[in-house]
Amino acid sequence: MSPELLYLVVGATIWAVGLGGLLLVHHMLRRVIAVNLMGSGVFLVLVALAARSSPPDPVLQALVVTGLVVAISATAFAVRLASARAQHSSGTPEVERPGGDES
Amino acid sequence: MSELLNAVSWLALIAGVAFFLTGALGVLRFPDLFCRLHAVTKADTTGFGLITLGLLLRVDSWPAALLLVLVWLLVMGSGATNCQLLARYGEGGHPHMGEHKVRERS
Amino acid sequence: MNYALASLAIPFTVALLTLLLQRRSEANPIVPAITVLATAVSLVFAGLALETQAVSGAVSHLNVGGWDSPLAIRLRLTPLKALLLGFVALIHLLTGLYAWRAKPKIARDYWPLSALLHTSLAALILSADIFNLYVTLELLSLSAVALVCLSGPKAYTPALYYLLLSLGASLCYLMGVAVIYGQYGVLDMTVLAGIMEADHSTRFALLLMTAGLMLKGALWPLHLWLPEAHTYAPTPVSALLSGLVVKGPLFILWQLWNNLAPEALAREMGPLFAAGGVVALVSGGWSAFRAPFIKTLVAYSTVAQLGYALMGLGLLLFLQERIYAVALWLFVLAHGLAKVSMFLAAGEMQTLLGSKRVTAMRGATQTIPITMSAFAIAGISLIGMPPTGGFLAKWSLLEPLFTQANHWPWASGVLLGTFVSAAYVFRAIALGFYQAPMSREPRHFDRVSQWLALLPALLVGLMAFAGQDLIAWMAGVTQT
Amino acid sequence: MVDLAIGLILVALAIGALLSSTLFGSLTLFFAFGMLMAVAWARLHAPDLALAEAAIGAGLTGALLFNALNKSPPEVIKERLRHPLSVALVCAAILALLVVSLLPSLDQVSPLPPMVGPRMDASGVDYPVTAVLLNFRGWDTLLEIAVLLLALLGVKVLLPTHTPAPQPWSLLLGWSKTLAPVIVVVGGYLLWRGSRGAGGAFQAGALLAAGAVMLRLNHVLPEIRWSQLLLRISVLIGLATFLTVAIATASFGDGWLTYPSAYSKALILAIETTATISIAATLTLLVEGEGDELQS
Repeated sequence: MSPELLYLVVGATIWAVGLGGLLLVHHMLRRVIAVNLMGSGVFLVLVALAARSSPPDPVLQALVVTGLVVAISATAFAVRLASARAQHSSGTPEVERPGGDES
Repeated sequence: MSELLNAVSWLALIAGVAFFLTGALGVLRFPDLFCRLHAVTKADTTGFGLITLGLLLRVDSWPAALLLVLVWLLVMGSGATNCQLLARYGEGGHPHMGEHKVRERS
Repeated sequence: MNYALASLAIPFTVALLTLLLQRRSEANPIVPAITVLATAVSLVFAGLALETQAVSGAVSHLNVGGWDSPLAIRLRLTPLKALLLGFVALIHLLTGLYAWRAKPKIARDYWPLSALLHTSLAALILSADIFNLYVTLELLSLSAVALVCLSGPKAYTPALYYLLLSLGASLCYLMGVAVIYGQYGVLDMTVLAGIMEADHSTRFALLLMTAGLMLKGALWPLHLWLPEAHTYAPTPVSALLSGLVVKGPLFILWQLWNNLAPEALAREMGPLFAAGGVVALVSGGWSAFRAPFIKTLVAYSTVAQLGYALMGLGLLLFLQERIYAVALWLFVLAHGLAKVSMFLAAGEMQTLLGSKRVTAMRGATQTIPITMSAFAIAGISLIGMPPTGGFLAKWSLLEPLFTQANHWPWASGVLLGTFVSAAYVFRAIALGFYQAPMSREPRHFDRVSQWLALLPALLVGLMAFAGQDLIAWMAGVTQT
Repeated sequence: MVDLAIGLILVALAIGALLSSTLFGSLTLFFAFGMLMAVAWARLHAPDLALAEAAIGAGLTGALLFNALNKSPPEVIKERLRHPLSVALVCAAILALLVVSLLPSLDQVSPLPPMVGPRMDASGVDYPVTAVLLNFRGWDTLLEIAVLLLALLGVKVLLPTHTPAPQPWSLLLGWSKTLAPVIVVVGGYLLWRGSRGAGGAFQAGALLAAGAVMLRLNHVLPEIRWSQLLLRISVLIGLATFLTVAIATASFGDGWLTYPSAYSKALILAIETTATISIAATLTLLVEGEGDELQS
């Protein structure tokens, strides 16, 4: 049970948990958390792959640093949009309309 | 000589972990916010101090030791401030602190 | 290649410039002027790039940073990519001109955002590195969501759904990239195309990437976010969204399955795409037919029309004949122009007739003839009636199907789609020929913005006159 | 053994963050998830990422989410999750397929890492990750700073949301004032160390942003408005420098983003410092930007 394999499986699990959460959960902030979890899952898989070679693969680590900054900017925008929506739309409760939005 | 140092550092590390465990236990068991804060801050800070001491005995270069001490100072400072902050704003100040959950019909 | 990079860099620098420029008053036209000018110049450079590429027919590569190939990011310029760069610049020019003249003053933040949208599309088209495509996809969806938010709080809910779903989709795409990198250790598309085999992990990775791209491109099963986002967005933004933003992921999907995926996998995937296309045509058309508001009708028609693109892609993969690639890209061009004109016309109608509902179009031919003709010509092109570009695309899709007898189900699918799109377009156009309700106060409308709404429709009409040699030229362009 | 423990706790925190009964609970669990993630990166010999995750993932995301929790109305209706079993089954199936397709890649070796070694001296920096970030794959980094800017533009478009800022408390004021110089020094050190070891523009920028957010929360930060030219320049300077370098190398040099070997170290340093400034400014405005700080 090499550490890479373990973190690979853990990363895939967190990604799947995030995907399930994105489809299941109602509250907007929890959905943002779900998307963040998916991001962390993918990055964990990438870095587990990077740890295969003895000096860890710098290309993959650079990709994940790039991914992290993309994740923070997207999350920041989503969170600010969610709170702007909560404050400015006429106080609709935090459950989305029956129109549904999932695929 | 290094044998003794090794033993002492192991001792310090184990004590530190024990303190952390008691702190965690305190958070779970104590009834209200102030007791929990008390448990967390006291136990964890001492635990952290012991662990840093244990690591200091093992570290070989001076800059690493200085870094460790800097880390320890910063954690001590931020731990204490956070505790005071939580105590001040935690109790009545915040609707979201978990105690004031709006009645949810599930 | 330098022309293409110039066509990318100009809107980028102008976006930064307009952000830096702080204007005193709301109305002064420096920023719109600079942005529209920059789009025009970038269109010229894209035309030059197309001219050099199409003439030499060669594919030019550029390893960014001068490092050798699998390590560096490779930018690739084929005649088709140059054509798409020109198409993106043209659509931005048309919507920019309209946004500048539009009566409900567009917010000031529209200009830097639309320039950055233009940049992200150009970067997406040029790149040939699967991780770099992830970053450009993020750039694309963030700028699209920011543009949707321009029209105030009513657009926040659809924008938030759009953002969250497209973030989830990009992360599905990224997981596919992770699996492929794990398997082959290379991110460069041209290198990957050579060493990819049809084993199960490659298939799963490609499926993950396809799911992500289909959701971002609002292709049939994953399109639910599109109608609301496009309806609540300001008019020029919905034109950009429908005309361009959904085409970016479609382009990557085409590259993925056409150049990258091994033959066996592509042949497997073909019928799925084609079937999805037919269902998109019918279900999108049906919801467009029932839509009460003009903009929702046009948005659902986007979902429907993307069914054609999906069919073109599916048949290309399934039957491996070049003509379907021509049909696919002719369709993308014709649909882009027609959709932009239709959305601009719909926006004009909303402001001029004062109501969002389709029934308000009653007697539109008498009250606002130019906008109505723009809507009508664009509608005809969407259906695929002869004198428009839409017909060229549909004809190059249908003609090979007619020649082989055993493809009758696909041909009937296309005809069914034509029937449904005719239904929802004529439903709206017919209302225009009723007797206009009498109104006392004189109505004077701003002619210029109506003509600007008509301009893309005329361009689609012009495509028809190029006819056969346009198809032949496109066959050469989509060679690689 | 340690990795197994970290992995299990990570998955438990992830599930807890999604399904916990109160919103506050899920945010705290997610915050803990971020901290533990930083430990996981350290375990996987990725010091750069541990730094970035601690500063960005745990720090700024936590501040963002708790800030949003302030503004959003308490969670009123908590409907039963929609047909949870079927979605859970689908995700479990996808997970199984994913793990199965990931397994064979464990014994594959990627040709890229051995390529990085010999090119290090021509790259102008000594640390491979920074070399890849700013030289071998510089185009990714440029677009990614543009993504950051775009997020800020998106937030600028939104209507301002007024946050009930509590009165700053003397202890907090004192502590943040003593902490600020330490953060600036550590940030500068991280930036400089980027060319030789773990660190770089993003980690330094995120740290500085965290410091600025703390100062702004205590109203210590001077009044900043988007109409001030200095703020706009500090937000745009990173991207503008990178883009001018790209255009200059394309028109005068020998290719898009091909640094002339004599100046590559100086160019990379210039790009990294300006990127740090703009990342710090953008992240601060993203997390804490309010009203007229954003509206032009």
